[in-house]
Amino acid sequence: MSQEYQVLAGPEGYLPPAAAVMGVELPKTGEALVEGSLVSDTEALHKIADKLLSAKNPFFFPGPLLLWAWKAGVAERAQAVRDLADAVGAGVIPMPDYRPKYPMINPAIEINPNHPNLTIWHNKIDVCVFVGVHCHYANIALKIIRGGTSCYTIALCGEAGHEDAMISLRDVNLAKIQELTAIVMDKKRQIAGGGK
Amino acid sequence: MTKNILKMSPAFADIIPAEYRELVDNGPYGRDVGVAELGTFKELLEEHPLCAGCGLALALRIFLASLPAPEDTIVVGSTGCSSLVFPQAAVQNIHSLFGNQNSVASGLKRALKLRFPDKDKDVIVVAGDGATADIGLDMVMHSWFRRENITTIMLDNEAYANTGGQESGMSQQGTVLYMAPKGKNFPKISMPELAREAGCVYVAVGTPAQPRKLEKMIKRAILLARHIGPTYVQIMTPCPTNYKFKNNETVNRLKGLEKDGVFKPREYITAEAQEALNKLEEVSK
Amino acid sequence: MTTKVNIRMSGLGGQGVVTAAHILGAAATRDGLISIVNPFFGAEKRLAPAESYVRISDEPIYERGEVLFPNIIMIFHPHVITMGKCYTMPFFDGLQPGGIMLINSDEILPLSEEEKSKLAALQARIFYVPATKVALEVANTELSTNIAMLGGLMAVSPKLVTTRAISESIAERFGGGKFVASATTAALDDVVKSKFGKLEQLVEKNMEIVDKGGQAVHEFLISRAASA
Amino acid sequence: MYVAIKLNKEKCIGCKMCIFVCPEANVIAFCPKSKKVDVNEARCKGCGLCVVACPKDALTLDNN
Amino acid sequence: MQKVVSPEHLFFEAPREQVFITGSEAVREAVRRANVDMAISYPITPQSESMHLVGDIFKEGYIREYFRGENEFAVMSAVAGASMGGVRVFTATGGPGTLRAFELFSTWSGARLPIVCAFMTRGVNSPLTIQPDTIEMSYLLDTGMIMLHAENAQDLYDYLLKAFPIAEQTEVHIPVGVFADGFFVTHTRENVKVAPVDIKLPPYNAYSAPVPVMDMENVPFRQMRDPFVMKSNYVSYAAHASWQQEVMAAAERARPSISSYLGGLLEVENADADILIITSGTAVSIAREAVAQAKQEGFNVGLVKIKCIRPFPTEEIRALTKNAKAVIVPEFNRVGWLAKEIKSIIPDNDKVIGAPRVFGGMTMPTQSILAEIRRCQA
Repeated sequence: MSQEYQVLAGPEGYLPPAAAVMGVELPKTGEALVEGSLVSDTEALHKIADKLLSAKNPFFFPGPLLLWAWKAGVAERAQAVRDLADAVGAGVIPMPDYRPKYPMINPAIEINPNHPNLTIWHNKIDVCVFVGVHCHYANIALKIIRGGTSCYTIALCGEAGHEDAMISLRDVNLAKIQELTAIVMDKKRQIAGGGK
Repeated sequence: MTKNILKMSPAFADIIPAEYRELVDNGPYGRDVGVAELGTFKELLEEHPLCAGCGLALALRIFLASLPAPEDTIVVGSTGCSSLVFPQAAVQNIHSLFGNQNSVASGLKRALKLRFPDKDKDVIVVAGDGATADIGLDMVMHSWFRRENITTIMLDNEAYANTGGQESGMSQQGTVLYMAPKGKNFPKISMPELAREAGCVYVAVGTPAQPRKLEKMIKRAILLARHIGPTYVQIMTPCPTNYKFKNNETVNRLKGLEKDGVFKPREYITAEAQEALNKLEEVSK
Repeated sequence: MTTKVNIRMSGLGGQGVVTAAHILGAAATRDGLISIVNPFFGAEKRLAPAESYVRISDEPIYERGEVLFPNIIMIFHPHVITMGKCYTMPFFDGLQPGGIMLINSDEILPLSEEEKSKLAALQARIFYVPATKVALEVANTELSTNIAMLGGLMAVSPKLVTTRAISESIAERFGGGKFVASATTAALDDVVKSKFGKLEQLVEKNMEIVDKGGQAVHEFLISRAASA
Repeated sequence: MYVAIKLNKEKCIGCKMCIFVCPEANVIAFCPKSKKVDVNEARCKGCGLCVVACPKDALTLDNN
Repeated sequence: MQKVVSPEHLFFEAPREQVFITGSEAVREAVRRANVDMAISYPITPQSESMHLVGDIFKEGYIREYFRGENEFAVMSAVAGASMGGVRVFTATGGPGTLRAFELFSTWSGARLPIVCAFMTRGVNSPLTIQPDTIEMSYLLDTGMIMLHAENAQDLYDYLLKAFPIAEQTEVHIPVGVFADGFFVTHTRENVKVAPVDIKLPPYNAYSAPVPVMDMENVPFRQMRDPFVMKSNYVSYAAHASWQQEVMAAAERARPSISSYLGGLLEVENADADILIITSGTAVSIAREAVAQAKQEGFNVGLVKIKCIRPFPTEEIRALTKNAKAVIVPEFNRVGWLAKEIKSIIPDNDKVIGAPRVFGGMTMPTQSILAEIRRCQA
């Protein structure tokens, strides 16, 4: 059963299982997960760049850990993520907190882990990036998205990563975000250079 | 001063939704605003699901406006109507279980004392009458016996409102409610007196019909809890839904109950607390 | 070849069966043997029945809990036998063939003929030791009954542990860090310590009790007739 | 039922009594310049407590 | 006075001294080296001695805060509050105390609190008993917490100390219950090897938690732990379901660290035997004696010691039992929860024998396991 479970874009079904329960293991340092399989960090960075650049409507979802400059270094990381989004040409919608929002959210301007699908549907997002979201809430949202939408999910995690995302990087820091941006810029140049 | 948790990362400042921006720009954090200034600053509370005319909601609004340091306040709640409000309040809040709020607060307060020995982190329990006087009474009282540095606030609507209006220990004798089909057959529990006997250094009974007075009680309770000892504030918060009165009558009902002597605002202060209070209120003048 | 000895100590709460087991087990460990020691699983109360168990072997021991099949049974109080103040009935229940019984009593206890014949069939050896009397004579406290019982045990089973290990264990038990069997035992410990002056004096006195206890042991021979 | 209070600004004297009795947050705002209140009708639940409290009948609730 | 060392050093590299102590004392020695911030106690036999001793090391300065709560429900609540406040906490209970506090255990898991709690298992009423019995574990199987079952005082010391780094990993961050059979372990004195007293685990880092710590120093400032997630918010049934799945996933993510710290979720002796005894806790010790005797009698018997009950070593047990002719599951409880667990995961489960079962405080004689072995062969 292990190895076989693929973490693919949905909609997977009414209540999809947690990938971890299906045998998908988190990557070790220097590794990453792509669709449930372990790959090197570098390979995953390229995969993320490709996914983002080929997306019709990619969006970044920065969470509270990035939106608020609550400790040293956060503002810089936030800027790097914004630069990455800009390099991709992606939109940015924040997840300011995790409360079950009453009476409703405005899906045009925010995303909430309890009903992330609303924001994805409303904005017709085909590839999204979670970053700066506490792991528990990211996982909840990632499963709901995989269950009910066809959105391709990417998680840039400062901790151990997320099996429930289609691509998951771990130990993401400022340098890694900048590395990803550089790869994106590189690929864009290649596309522009080789393009018609 | 504005704490870092309230500072927007410049890179994302343009996409922060308005309600958060207003909290940062015009909220009560780190500012000397209170009940008198209501209507002129962004309140900590957003739209909540409580009934129209809810006395408890009104009390919570006043409570949140009365916090001496919302930027360092953690509220511990309990199951009940109030726990439906706190997800929409911009202070950190723990809803653990029904009745265990004062135990959770004891652990939390001691943990925060360990982690932030030089800061006053206000741990405030806000729970209903069922949670405080019935299911959680032993834990409420033991937190007082242990002299925990926490404030306990009871929102007393004299019934289990969230579950549909059952009798509670705080209901008035004779009241017909669910589970008291023939009328409640024992008197309202004397929580303020119990609190005084159990070691609270400051006890107050207040009403949102007198918001400035209530604010003063809440502020005193929170400030005294920091270093002197446990404090207790009981707030009468009528429930139009379960007591079946018109939802525009909540405040008049409060005034009527007071006039009829059914409800008596009062304060108990220990000598030690009074001395501390004199100093505190001297400084603020 | 494994030489495993299972010991059951039966007495009344406050007589020190738990402490005796601890000292014996710790002594065995000092001698390089393996030991597992545990008390009976109940709420210990003064003068209520109490038991403890010691397993000693030169190989790893995994078994734990009540000793159901003892090689040695130590009876700390005559009432265990005469009044049935014991959780294990009859008092010699589970005794293995060739097993030893060591009884604290000033006088020979009136065992029934049936009991005698069962014990004879097991080829059991019965020893008496006036342990409480010895404790009172030497240390002026009945609380040292358990130490006298250990002295008796040393006399009837001299190869079990060394005298030196016993003396070191006594020193550690009463002199070292805080001992824990149960809260009630810890409270009694303080009483014992208050009876003696310095630690050296305590150990010295206790070793004297061990000696005197050993000397006071005498075997009760079950008559052949009883087993017929 | 869909009701929200209506404010007659002419009658408002800026006493803020309505603000002190409203169980909803951020519904009635006070404008220090004009010394009158503003109402966010979208957030009003129509309980009518402010109508009762207003000394000048500046607030009304249609169905009450 | 204590130096912080890596968990690996503390567990595997530091020299160890052998001491002759009870299981309760093993708890003290584990907590002494665990860099615990706060411990909260409440008495219940056979746990009380453990928390007395933790109190002693609080007095000695090894723990920063300690108090006695008013009942187990309150203690487990206070522990939850402390954990949400971002400190490392420890407590212990057992039997009726476990049941009194029960509502909290699933709450701890759901709230992602890395609390370490020792359970000194004991029978539950009625009738009243204070004797060893593992029935409470059956009730706790589905609370979401990680469950480690110690065989003896050595295990209890090791598992408790290892429970902290297992629990506190960001991707895990759920409670760990370390279970030891009351009296059989707590009140039994035996040899235990312990690390030097002058080293301890690294401190807990609250800001690596997968959920915000409640200190108003961490974002977001509007945060409720844990809110009602109800249908008043659109599709939030899915949020609740997803949340529960995430707690299950968290336990799954603990497998690698449990494996590396404990040397596997289970331990096997003579894996290819016709007859396998599979059990946990004190019953393992009794089974060891039975296996040794059975071998002398010429039986081909193996022993599987399950160290980790949650997450359950499902795949390992499936593989191990594939060729066995019989699986004997001795247990210290009436309901046979471990036998049920094993039966539920293997295809030919009619070969699982849920016996012997001993409870009410009775000791499991080696003979009772031998009798089952002989019956299998007959």
